[in-house]
Amino acid sequence: MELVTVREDVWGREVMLGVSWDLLWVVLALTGAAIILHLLIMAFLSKAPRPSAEGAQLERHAGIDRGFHWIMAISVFVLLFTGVLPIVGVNFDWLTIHWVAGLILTGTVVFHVLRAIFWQRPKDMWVAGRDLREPFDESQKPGKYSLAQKGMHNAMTVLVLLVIGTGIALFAVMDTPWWTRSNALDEATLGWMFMLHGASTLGLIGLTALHVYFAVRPEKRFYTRSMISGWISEDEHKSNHDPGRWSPDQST
Amino acid sequence: MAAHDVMPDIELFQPVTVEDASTLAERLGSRGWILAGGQDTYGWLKDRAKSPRAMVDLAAIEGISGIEAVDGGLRIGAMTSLTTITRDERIRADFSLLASAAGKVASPQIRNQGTLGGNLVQDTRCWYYRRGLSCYRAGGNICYADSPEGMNREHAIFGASRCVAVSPSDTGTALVALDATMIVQNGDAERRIPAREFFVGPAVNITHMTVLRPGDILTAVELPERWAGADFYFEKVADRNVWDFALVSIAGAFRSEAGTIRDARLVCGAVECVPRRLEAVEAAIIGKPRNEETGTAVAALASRGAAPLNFNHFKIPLMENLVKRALRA
Amino acid sequence: MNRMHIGKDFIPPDIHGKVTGKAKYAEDYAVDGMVYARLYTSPMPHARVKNIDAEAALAMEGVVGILTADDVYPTEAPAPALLTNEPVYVGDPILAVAAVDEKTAEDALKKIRVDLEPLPFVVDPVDSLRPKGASARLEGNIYPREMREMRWAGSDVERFVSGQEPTGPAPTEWSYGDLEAGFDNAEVVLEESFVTTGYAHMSMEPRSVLSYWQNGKCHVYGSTQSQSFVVPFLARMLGIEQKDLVFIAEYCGGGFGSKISAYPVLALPGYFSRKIGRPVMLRITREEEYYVGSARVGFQGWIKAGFTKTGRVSAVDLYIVQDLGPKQAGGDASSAGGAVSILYQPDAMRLRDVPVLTNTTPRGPQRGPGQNQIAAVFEPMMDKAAQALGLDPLDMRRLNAPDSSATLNANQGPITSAYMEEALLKGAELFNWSERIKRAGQRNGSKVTGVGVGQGYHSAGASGYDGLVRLTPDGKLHLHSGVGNLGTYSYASTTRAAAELLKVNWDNCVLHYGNTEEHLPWSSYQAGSNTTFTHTRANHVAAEDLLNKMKRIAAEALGGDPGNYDVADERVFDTRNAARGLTYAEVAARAVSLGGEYSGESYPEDIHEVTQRAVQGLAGSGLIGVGKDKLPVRGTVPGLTVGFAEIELDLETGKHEIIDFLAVAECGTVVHPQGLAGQLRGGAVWGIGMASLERHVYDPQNGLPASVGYYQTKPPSYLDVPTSTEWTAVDIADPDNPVGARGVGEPAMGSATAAILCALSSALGGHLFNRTPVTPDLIVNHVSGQGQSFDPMAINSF
Amino acid sequence: MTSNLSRRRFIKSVIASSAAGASSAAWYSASAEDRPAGSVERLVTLNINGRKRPVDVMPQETLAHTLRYKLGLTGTKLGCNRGECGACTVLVDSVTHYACSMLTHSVRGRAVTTVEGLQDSSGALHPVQQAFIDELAPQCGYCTPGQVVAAVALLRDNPNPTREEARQALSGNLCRCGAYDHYLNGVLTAAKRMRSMGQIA
Repeated sequence: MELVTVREDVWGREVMLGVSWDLLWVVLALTGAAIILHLLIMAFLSKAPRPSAEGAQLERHAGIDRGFHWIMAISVFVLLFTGVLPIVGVNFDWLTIHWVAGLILTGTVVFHVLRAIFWQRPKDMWVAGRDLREPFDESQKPGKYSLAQKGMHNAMTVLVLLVIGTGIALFAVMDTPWWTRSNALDEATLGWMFMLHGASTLGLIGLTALHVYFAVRPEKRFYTRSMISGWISEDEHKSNHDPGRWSPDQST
Repeated sequence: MAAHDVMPDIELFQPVTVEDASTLAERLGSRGWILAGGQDTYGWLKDRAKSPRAMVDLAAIEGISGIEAVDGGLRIGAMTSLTTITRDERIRADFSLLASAAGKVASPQIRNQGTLGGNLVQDTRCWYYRRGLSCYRAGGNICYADSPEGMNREHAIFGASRCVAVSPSDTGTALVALDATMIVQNGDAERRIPAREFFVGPAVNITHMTVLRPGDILTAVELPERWAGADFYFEKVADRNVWDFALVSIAGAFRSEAGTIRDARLVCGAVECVPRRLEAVEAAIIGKPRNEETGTAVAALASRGAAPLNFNHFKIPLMENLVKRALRA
Repeated sequence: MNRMHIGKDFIPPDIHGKVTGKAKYAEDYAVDGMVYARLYTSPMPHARVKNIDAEAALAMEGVVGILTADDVYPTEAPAPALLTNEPVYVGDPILAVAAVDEKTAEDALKKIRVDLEPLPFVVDPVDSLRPKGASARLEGNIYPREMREMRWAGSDVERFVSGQEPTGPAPTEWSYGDLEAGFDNAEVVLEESFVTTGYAHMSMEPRSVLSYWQNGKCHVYGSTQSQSFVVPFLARMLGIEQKDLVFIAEYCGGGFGSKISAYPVLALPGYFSRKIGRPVMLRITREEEYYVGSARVGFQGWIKAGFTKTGRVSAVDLYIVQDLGPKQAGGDASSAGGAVSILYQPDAMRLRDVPVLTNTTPRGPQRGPGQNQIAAVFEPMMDKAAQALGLDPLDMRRLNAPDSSATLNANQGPITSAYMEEALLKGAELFNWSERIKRAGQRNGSKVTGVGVGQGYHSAGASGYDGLVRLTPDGKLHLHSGVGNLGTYSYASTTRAAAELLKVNWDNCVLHYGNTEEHLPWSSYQAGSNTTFTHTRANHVAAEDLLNKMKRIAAEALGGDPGNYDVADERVFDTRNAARGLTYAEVAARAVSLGGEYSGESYPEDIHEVTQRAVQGLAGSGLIGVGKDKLPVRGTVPGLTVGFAEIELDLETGKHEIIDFLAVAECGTVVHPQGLAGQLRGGAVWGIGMASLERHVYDPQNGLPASVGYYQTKPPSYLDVPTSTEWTAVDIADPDNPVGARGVGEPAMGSATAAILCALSSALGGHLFNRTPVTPDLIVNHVSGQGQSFDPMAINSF
Repeated sequence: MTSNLSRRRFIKSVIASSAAGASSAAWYSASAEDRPAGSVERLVTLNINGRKRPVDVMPQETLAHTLRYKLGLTGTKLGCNRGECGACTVLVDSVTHYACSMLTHSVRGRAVTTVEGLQDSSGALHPVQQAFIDELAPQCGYCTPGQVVAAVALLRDNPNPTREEARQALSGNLCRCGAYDHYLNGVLTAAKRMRSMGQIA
């Protein structure tokens, strides 16, 4: 099975067409396997007592960030479905929805990046040396974000930036209300764009699946709640985080 | 590269039942090719621009050719030759629109061999695509025709979505105007698809011009009574009067009462990837007499929303003129 | 004058095979052990072959071998190459592969890897002339008889594309008379820019070729317009002596200028067969015929013409950028100038010509090369001038019509004879011009009537070629014709000049043609409408030689002076006593016994080596009449035609219908009425194609051709031409031809193109598109008042 | 046959074919003993010009290919091999078809007439052929066999065609020389002669 599909250009030379969509099934299989594996492991591990949600509520996510997260989540899902369904044979008028959602995603991402750099602490997401000890050392508790969360976030960041970047480049070969398509990109470059766009899409499919899986896991569900209502309880904070590295205020 | 010309190795099946044909086609999937009259097939194969592994020839199947009356309308087998259609008394009497359209297809020999089904499902004539280039329609990710200096005189002015190819079928235009129903069989299951939904544009499916999928066999077309014996108009404007595809064609069906139009269909060919119904015009002429004035008054509605390419903005006045003529006649 | 053959119809010997399907064209032959070649053609408009990997292909079962540029004769740009390592257009043959059947050969082509390096390319001459324009070939971008680089200043290009008087330098130029004075004397001065797209010949028979080697001789079955004329060139291509070439071209499925002499692929199977030791059949496909089959030279130009108060053409300033395609071509511009100089007899004229190479189909002569393009441009201008001067378009042409005192070209040389006014008047009467012209512009619903008259010219005759006739003891007159069988039947009709002089019944004539082994004399090329004039002369000369020899033989046998003898009823007899004489059979028998020059053991030195070989081959078989045409000819031999057209143009669809068409020939004495009718009507069909149908489209972004098949190039069909086409001829003898004949094949097209374009213009109130073809979209755009979608001077876009 | 049965046979044949490798011929032999519903035999007997002609026909073979290269009937010309010129026009059950654009396997059991089959048993020319000679209809002659066949078909349908009807009937035959007028004259001449012959008989 090829990783990329190849075709002939206008002069019969071989050029890359894009990622091979057979990989879609590989990605889905691998993700599924990973989830099943994790389910099994967790089933055998002795369950630690779950921290109570009672008590004071500490702010984890400001409303504006939660808003951003959910807008981004929706647009990513819209993009994945409008992009992938036609490939697997579900035909509908997808392109406009796809690029509009893409613009929304781009906007929110830009907003988030600016906010993270100037109004938040980007180093919250920085993977420091001691973070790496988390998996092996019970006593090693994370600051605001666990190593897994940082990993997920940073991987997402890379893929989203990649898919957005290539997506924007591909606007050149599309008719939009603002301009008509041109052949600015030669066929080889176009192939690269589609390959990267497709590859990052495949990555996002896997990561999104895992992200959703963890979001609904019982021991992590309070994080999901915090992404909806903003707060975690003192108990949850104490048992999952190192107050020395992260001490949130009481949420109002 | 070569100017290929001989038929490549390909398997041939000549089943005698639709079920077998459907089964074969489904099994073969993208490696299969349904063969009707073959007039759009052999070029693809000889050019090696498409390389299926097997042809499923429908010619030997009984019951999917010929014309029969069905409750006020007609049922025309998909394998009925275009010549038969142009000559059939019932069609000429009640649905002369289809006879006229079929009579304008290609050349006498092609009409003798070519079938209604084949004419409906034939592929587009975009010369870049026909050359075998891997454009959007061929599964690639580029359109050569809709490019800054693309030679796109014959291409679409409506409904383009990355691909700008147009529907080449003369009979398709007529059948949409006649509110025909396509009868499609898959295995033992039968689907009835309105002509208008039978054709799909690039926005929805950029590699296929119809809703047919592997295993689908177009077995017949039904003409409903609704338009039987109505007033019709068909005109095809092409560079040549033989062996040519429409630059723009128009099919009109009109029901008039007391000198005014009660119901109407106007459909243009070769302006979009599918036969284009001119609903705005249809709506505007209801209750008006079918004459020069009406035509002049509504013609502009026909081309509203047109997005011409480098070399085809002549299609705008041309289709407006054809609307005038359809209403004048 | 009461004639036996000239001016009468007859049944040419090859026609039976045509209607029964027994006629064998090159691809209809098959020989034992024959293998099939297929071509690998360039996917790029201009490239360099870096590597060819044919291993996988050669390893295939049934593949016999490949032929590349390294296996064939080398060529120097821009000469057409047989196979090339520098393809210069999409479709340029790079290599050929041979296999036991065509399918295997095509399968093999798919397995051959040709590594190509793209090079700069251009499909529009003007783009090549731009300051940073690309050159179609590494050696340069223009070809004024030698390859050079030439660019215009940006301002020159802008002026040209905006239709103003060109300021860009033109490498070739000729002129005569005082141009300024000419324009000063003019009442009306018109300036027009124009484009005539050069489109493919697309003969019905693709130029398939079969070759094999036998006893050291190369046998070639090909499709060419000419027969003997091909031999020296093909032998040179194959690198063999003429005597070692057996060339069979008994039938030719159409040429129209694209198969005049030996073209590269004609030699390909010969090379391939020599390399692999098997007979090789190369079947050319329709698409390949488009690629290697040649096309007309395209014109982008500007013209300024002055017309006096009375309607005389006082001065013409003509500037032409020629689209030569990527290879040798380009006589068209000066031919166009020549046509203007004779048809309108301007007091002063200048021609400037910029022959530019493009990476499009190779060009070559096509029916009236140059003359017919300019007919499409100048004739509508005549109408525009007539309108400005308030003259009738026909009178306008009569005023300028060439007669026998006419002169032409830069040197203002003389002509043999011309009766153009007679032609115009005869046509006008038959066509009822004075009534019809009143209908021009009449509206009937969405339709408008258009009426037009057009003129055509082509030089139509040469001299200095050989004739060869032979009388055999069975009393048969053998007519050896080196003329090719291109469909005009001139290979046969011209021999009738010999039968005429010798007063031999057609039933007693045996024709030899179409095969070098038939012992054929040296002949002119079957092109330029020249065969009728040239070979009635050559046959007459040979017949005269035979006649004199007969008289001498008779005098010797029966006494008296040869001058006393004459011929009748296939007898040579003493005019003083008709009873004393010999039958042709007896004369032939005596010639055989006499030997020497009588039976061809000896022959004049001045005959061509091809004819000498033919005579050697026939020596001893009868009485030989042979000779080189040294008859006087006082100047250029004009072939002239007039076309009259009435059309109905539908302003809403842009489509027009030709209601009536009349063609008038002014080609001296009519030799073969049916044949002439065929040429005039066929010319009309070609004229219709050029005026309104035939397309030649290239994508400037990638150099790909859009029109490679018939349904894309759009030659006229039955339903695109009038239901019937009328014709007539002036039929006044030309003094420099023994039977009074001149040629006419080519102008018949130009006059038709012109007549139809003039009719379209008259239907549109005098609007000139100054472009061919005028397709429905041009008309719809014009009528609807919206601009045309193409750049005004763009070529290869229609 | 029931579609289930045939479907099962089809599955077998697919297995056989994939085992048999790429070549179509191989697929054939492999699937020959248990072929899928409707797959065709290669050895067929054709009815050409009234004669039975046994011939080995590949599945993809066009009629023009069989006629020209297997039966030596080279009167049927290949002008374009795309159904765009008419030089390969033949009659199949008295109807004109482009031999380049139909499969030989689709004329099994049908009567094929080529230009070679138009002369009568004595070898006398068909009236259309004779008229084309008398009118000097052909020029280069390459399209002529197709024009002859199309004209013969027309006169069988319509012994007394108008010039316009003849023009329509022959419109699927291109003539690059532009001899259309002469062919139409020939058709009308032939029609007249055939009618008078008919009256005599």
